[in-house]
Amino acid sequence: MGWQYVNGIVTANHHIDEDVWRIEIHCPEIAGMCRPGHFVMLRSWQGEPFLPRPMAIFHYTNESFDVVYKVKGFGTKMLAAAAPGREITVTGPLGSAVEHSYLGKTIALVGRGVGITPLLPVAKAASEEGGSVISLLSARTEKLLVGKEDFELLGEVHTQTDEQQHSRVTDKLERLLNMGRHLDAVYVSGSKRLLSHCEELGARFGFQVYVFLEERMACGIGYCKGCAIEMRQGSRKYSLCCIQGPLYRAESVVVI
Amino acid sequence: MGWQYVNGIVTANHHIDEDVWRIEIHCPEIAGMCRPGHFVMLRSWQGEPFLPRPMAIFHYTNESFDVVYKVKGFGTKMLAAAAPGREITVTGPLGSAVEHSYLGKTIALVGRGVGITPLLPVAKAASEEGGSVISLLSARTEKLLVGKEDFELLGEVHTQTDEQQHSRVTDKLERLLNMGRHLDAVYVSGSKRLLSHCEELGARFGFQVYVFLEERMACGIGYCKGCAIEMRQGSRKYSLCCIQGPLYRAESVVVI
Amino acid sequence: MSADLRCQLGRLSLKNPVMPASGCFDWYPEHDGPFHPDELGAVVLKSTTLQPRDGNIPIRLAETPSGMLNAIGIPSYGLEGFRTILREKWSRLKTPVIASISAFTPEEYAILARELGKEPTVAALEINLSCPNLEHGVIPAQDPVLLRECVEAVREATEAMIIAKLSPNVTDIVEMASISESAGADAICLINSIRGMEIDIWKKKPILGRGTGGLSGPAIKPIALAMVYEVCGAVKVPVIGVGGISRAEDAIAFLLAGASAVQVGTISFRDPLAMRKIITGIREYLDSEGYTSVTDIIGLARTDT
Amino acid sequence: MSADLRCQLGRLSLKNPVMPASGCFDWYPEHDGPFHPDELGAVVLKSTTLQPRDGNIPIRLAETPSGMLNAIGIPSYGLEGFRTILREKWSRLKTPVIASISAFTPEEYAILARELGKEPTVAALEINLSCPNLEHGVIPAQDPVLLRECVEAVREATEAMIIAKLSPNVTDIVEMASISESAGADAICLINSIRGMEIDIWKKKPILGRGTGGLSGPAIKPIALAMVYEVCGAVKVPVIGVGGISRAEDAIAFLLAGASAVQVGTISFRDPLAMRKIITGIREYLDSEGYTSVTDIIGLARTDT
Ligand SMILES: Cc1cc2nc3c(=O)[nH]c(=O)nc-3n(C[C@H](O)[C@H](O)[C@H](O)COP(=O)(O)OP(=O)(O)OC[C@H]3O[C@@H](n4cnc5c(N)ncnc54)[C@H](O)[C@@H]3O)c2cc1C
Ligand SMILES: Cc1cc2nc3c(=O)[nH]c(=O)nc-3n(C[C@H](O)[C@H](O)[C@H](O)COP(=O)(O)OP(=O)(O)OC[C@H]3O[C@@H](n4cnc5c(N)ncnc54)[C@H](O)[C@@H]3O)c2cc1C
Ligand SMILES: Cc1cc2nc3c(=O)[nH]c(=O)nc-3n(C[C@H](O)[C@H](O)[C@H](O)COP(=O)(O)O)c2cc1C
Ligand SMILES: Cc1cc2nc3c(=O)[nH]c(=O)nc-3n(C[C@H](O)[C@H](O)[C@H](O)COP(=O)(O)O)c2cc1C
Ligand code: FES
Ligand code: FES
Repeated sequence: MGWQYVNGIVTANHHIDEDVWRIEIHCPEIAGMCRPGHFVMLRSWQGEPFLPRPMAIFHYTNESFDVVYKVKGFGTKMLAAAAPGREITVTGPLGSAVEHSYLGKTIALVGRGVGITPLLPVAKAASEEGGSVISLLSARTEKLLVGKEDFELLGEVHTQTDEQQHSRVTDKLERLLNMGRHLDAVYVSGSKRLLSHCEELGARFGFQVYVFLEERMACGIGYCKGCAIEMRQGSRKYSLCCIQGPLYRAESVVVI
Repeated sequence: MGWQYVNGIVTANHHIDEDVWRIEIHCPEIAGMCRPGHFVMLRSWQGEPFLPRPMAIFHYTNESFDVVYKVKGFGTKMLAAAAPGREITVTGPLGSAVEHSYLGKTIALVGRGVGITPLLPVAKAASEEGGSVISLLSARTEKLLVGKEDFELLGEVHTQTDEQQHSRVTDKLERLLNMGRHLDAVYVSGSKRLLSHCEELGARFGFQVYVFLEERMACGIGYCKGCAIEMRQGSRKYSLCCIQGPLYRAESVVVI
Repeated sequence: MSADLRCQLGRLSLKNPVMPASGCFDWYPEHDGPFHPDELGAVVLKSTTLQPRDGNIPIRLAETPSGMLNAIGIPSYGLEGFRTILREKWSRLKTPVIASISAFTPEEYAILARELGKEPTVAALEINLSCPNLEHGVIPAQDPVLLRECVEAVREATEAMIIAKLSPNVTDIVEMASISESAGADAICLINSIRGMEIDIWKKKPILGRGTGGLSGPAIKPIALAMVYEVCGAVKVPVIGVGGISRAEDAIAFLLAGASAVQVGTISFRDPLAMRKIITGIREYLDSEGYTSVTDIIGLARTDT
Repeated sequence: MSADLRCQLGRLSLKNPVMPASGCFDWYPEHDGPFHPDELGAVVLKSTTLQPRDGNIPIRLAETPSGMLNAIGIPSYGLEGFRTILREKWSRLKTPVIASISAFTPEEYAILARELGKEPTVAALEINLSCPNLEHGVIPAQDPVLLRECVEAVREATEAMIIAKLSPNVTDIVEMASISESAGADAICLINSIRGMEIDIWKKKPILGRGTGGLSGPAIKPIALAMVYEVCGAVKVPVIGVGGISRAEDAIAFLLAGASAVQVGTISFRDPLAMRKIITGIREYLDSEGYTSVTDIIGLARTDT
């Protein structure tokens, strides 16, 4: 266990669509330790901006891992400028790995946009372990349904893009549930709106809802106490997203 | 007249020897206005370090100019990393152009290392105008006698490297003067030791000694008042190197 | 139609809220750059003293992370020399000219204010109460009693608009701003540079000839912004925000915090067109956010209004 | 032979002069990184309060040019919870452990000092007199009277070594250091983070949930260095330099200015191995400059010695 702080090498960095990119980083020290739920802190530049950026792991092998990211501000702009061959510092793997048992269980994965990222490792683990997986992916465009093909290899996939009719991808989930489909858990990421809907369905149909959360991070390793997530349950008001998260039971947290 | 602040494009950036590099920058707006004595402020990076770096102009055409620089700290390290094609901000041309009249005059140019840089435009101007030029160049290595071939096209050249016997390149000047050679002025750059010798010779043989000075600069355009050169003559104790300099009469300044 | 950048700084009408910080801009008509001072909301001149001064011994500059230290020490032509330059050079501008005065005693401040307040070219006087680089080391803006004396002396000496420029090196900036206001300042300007030092570890001595200097540039922006925010909540006179502004976003943040105008210093050394870009950027922001006048956004980020 | 990094901080013997700044380091034995705390000269713990505290509402962090703002607000397990962690976790370290205490009254400081001063794991107590992020907004290190009361209360409560950690947000840091010394502090630590603010210009409100926060990181290094330089010339007790140290060169500058040891904060967030690199870099500098002990360079850049 434990995390490392090492130099990786960018091996690919492709534009997917609109403001979304996918970067592949050769970094055996960290890739080899990755588990579902993990994230990394990345910095591919010198000088400004000052802090590294937290990013979920989308895909990993023993040698390398991939991150799908949206260009928002200065840091992700610098990331998009990192050409193959460039050194990039990586701290990871970070966060609490998802250690759920999926044998014989049915789970749904509900993701929107780059929020889809952390769901793929969960889908793979569930499928490998003998669970069944329903993926519900939503994005602005077809291309931004990142990893759609990968999810398709693992089970049933429903998608929804903003280019299509305006409904929620979780409406499909609701229909399946209404038709008597059983679910043990749903993992949601990247949309507050979809989360609310899942929580409603979870309460109605009796399954656990988990959510991947994001909060500003300086360190990612529990040093700074900055990444506070407000809790609805438990003895403490806040939880550190980088240590206890980024995955939480939806009912335990306040999502802003 | 006047200066500009524009983006140039790096068209070449070669290692010369040891820690010295030569960069060529395509920048017609500024190159077209350059005169001997001018310098530029360069910044080829984003973020850190904060300030641009002052650099003498070694060579200029109507389209582009060349700078020869020594990698010292973070700024010049970034400069050495600027690949051809890269944008580079340039403020210039800066400083007081050397407007001396060289017709029928004999001048000597005494330079050491990258200090040789600002002398070449002076040599060219003098030679074009019908003056004669003796160049005395000193450096650590043969390759660091930058522009030796250019100076040779313009007149007599004497060189000295640290690899050779240990004498001063100005000893040759002294011999020429002792042999009755007439000189109207000497321009010194890059060595305090050679400057002292020239001043001594100037006093003895009756010619004017000029010196290219350097001082830390924030702006290069007379805004900050930071580049103070201490004066030995005149009504004011300090002179601004970026506006009144970088060339001074040696007798007028205190060289530290 | 594009948003209106005109604004009011007390009794001064500005065509936009952007002006250079004192000591960070100059104009050499005979060696002019790409940038004409008349583009600016106003021009603030380098501080001047009563007697001529050489300024500090070099080294006067040191680079720091996202900023720099300076120990210029206010080289000055003295009152007479300055008046000549004012009449011969600065009188040629159309935009308001704000003269900055620095002094060692309330009496000196009063003389400078009385004399310069009479100059037709001078639209307002900025009182530099906060230079960190003078030899006696006393900064009026650090001492409640001295601060009041200096501002009052200036107030009595002139009818001109006076702007008190304060130091960040104080325990309570609101106290200092309130003293300035009650002593008669028509506006408050903050912050001046912050005391700092760099050491050359190879020479084993401070880099600056004077030891310490003033820190400026983006590094200090969050400090300046917090002080401007606080002071805007405590005084009624307009506040000019200064410190580390390097992009339109920064200038906008100061306006949202409550500043009526901004001054741009150090960034002009790196990018002489920075002020022009900031003016353009403010206009673009107003347009994209649907505001018709820059005055609409002043103080919008305040929770107390 | 390589230079000796051992040094003395008052009565504490350190194997090297580098320790984390309070609140900028932690250790999770069950999720350990590449870096073991025993490599450090000492370990300074996050400040603890008498009662348990949740800490501030998010957003707690904002990035700034060459630095960051934090408004963590000292989440704390309270005295009892802290004592348990001290005994179960920190007691496992071989390097000296310095506990940091934060409080709202001199009495609270005294209770914490009395109780924690008795803990065998606690090699020294750092008194955080300067947290800029507590709800009442009062910073003892900004008030000469309160500062003296707090330090005296701690001094009376314990025989343990006490280190007074001061705030840079004061007019006269030397005064505050001298008060701390005469009130019984065995060492002075400076600086804490500097009050600052960032504004989200699209949301039109401060980024931090609490409005203002503390600025730290390379941006503030020149400010910290100037204060350390000044204080080292005015007090007899050892001074710990902190503020923006991010490379060995920075740490060396603080030692040359007169600091007996240094603390490294924010840079560890970006580079968790920074402290190790700084320790190595100090040794390389000493070797290349021909010094045999780190104590040889303390104060070398001072002009007063
Ligand atoms: C655990 C975790 C996993 C994440 N995974 C992904 C991912 O797989 N793909 C992806 O595109 N994004 C992901 N994010 C969000 C991503 O970190 C931010 O979009 C990114 O930091 C923005 O940086 P910037 O410089 O472009 O933006 P700026 O707005 O310039 O950043 C300014 C500061 O705010 C922080 N910040 C801004 N937005 C966020 C945010 N949403 N969450 C946390 N910090 C933020 C930055 O880290 C930085 O410190 C994740 C965040 C967390 C906490
Ligand atoms: C008018 C003028 C012309 C110059 N021409 C040349 C040239 O043609 N070739 C060349 O190699 N060098 C030249 N220099 C010196 C060059 O500017 C410095 O070597 C360079 O700024 C060092 O930057 P750095 O980041 O590598 O070093 P650092 O030491 O990291 O720089 C730190 C700071 O100190 C300043 N500084 C450091 N050394 C000098 C210096 N000698 N002069 C002025 N500022 C300095 C830097 O500009 C910067 O602000 C010239 C300087 C001046 C003033
Ligand atoms: C080189 C330099 C010279 C300065 N000279 C003066 C001055 O003469 N009078 C004054 O009031 N402020 C002076 N200042 C302070 C600036 O006006 C401004 O308050 C400070 O630099 C912070 O703004 P900035 O970060 O945008 O530079 C000077 C600053 C610099 C960097
Ligand atoms: C996230 C964070 C939390 C901090 N918490 C504390 C604290 O609990 N107690 C304290 O005395 N100082 C605290 N500090 C201040 C640091 O110890 C240090 O004084 C300051 O950050 C300057 O050093 P730096 O620039 O190296 O970070 C904290 C700083 C940061 C950035
Ligand atoms: S990001 Fe620093 S504690 Fe979580
Ligand atoms: S470098 Fe700014 S005035 Fe000369």
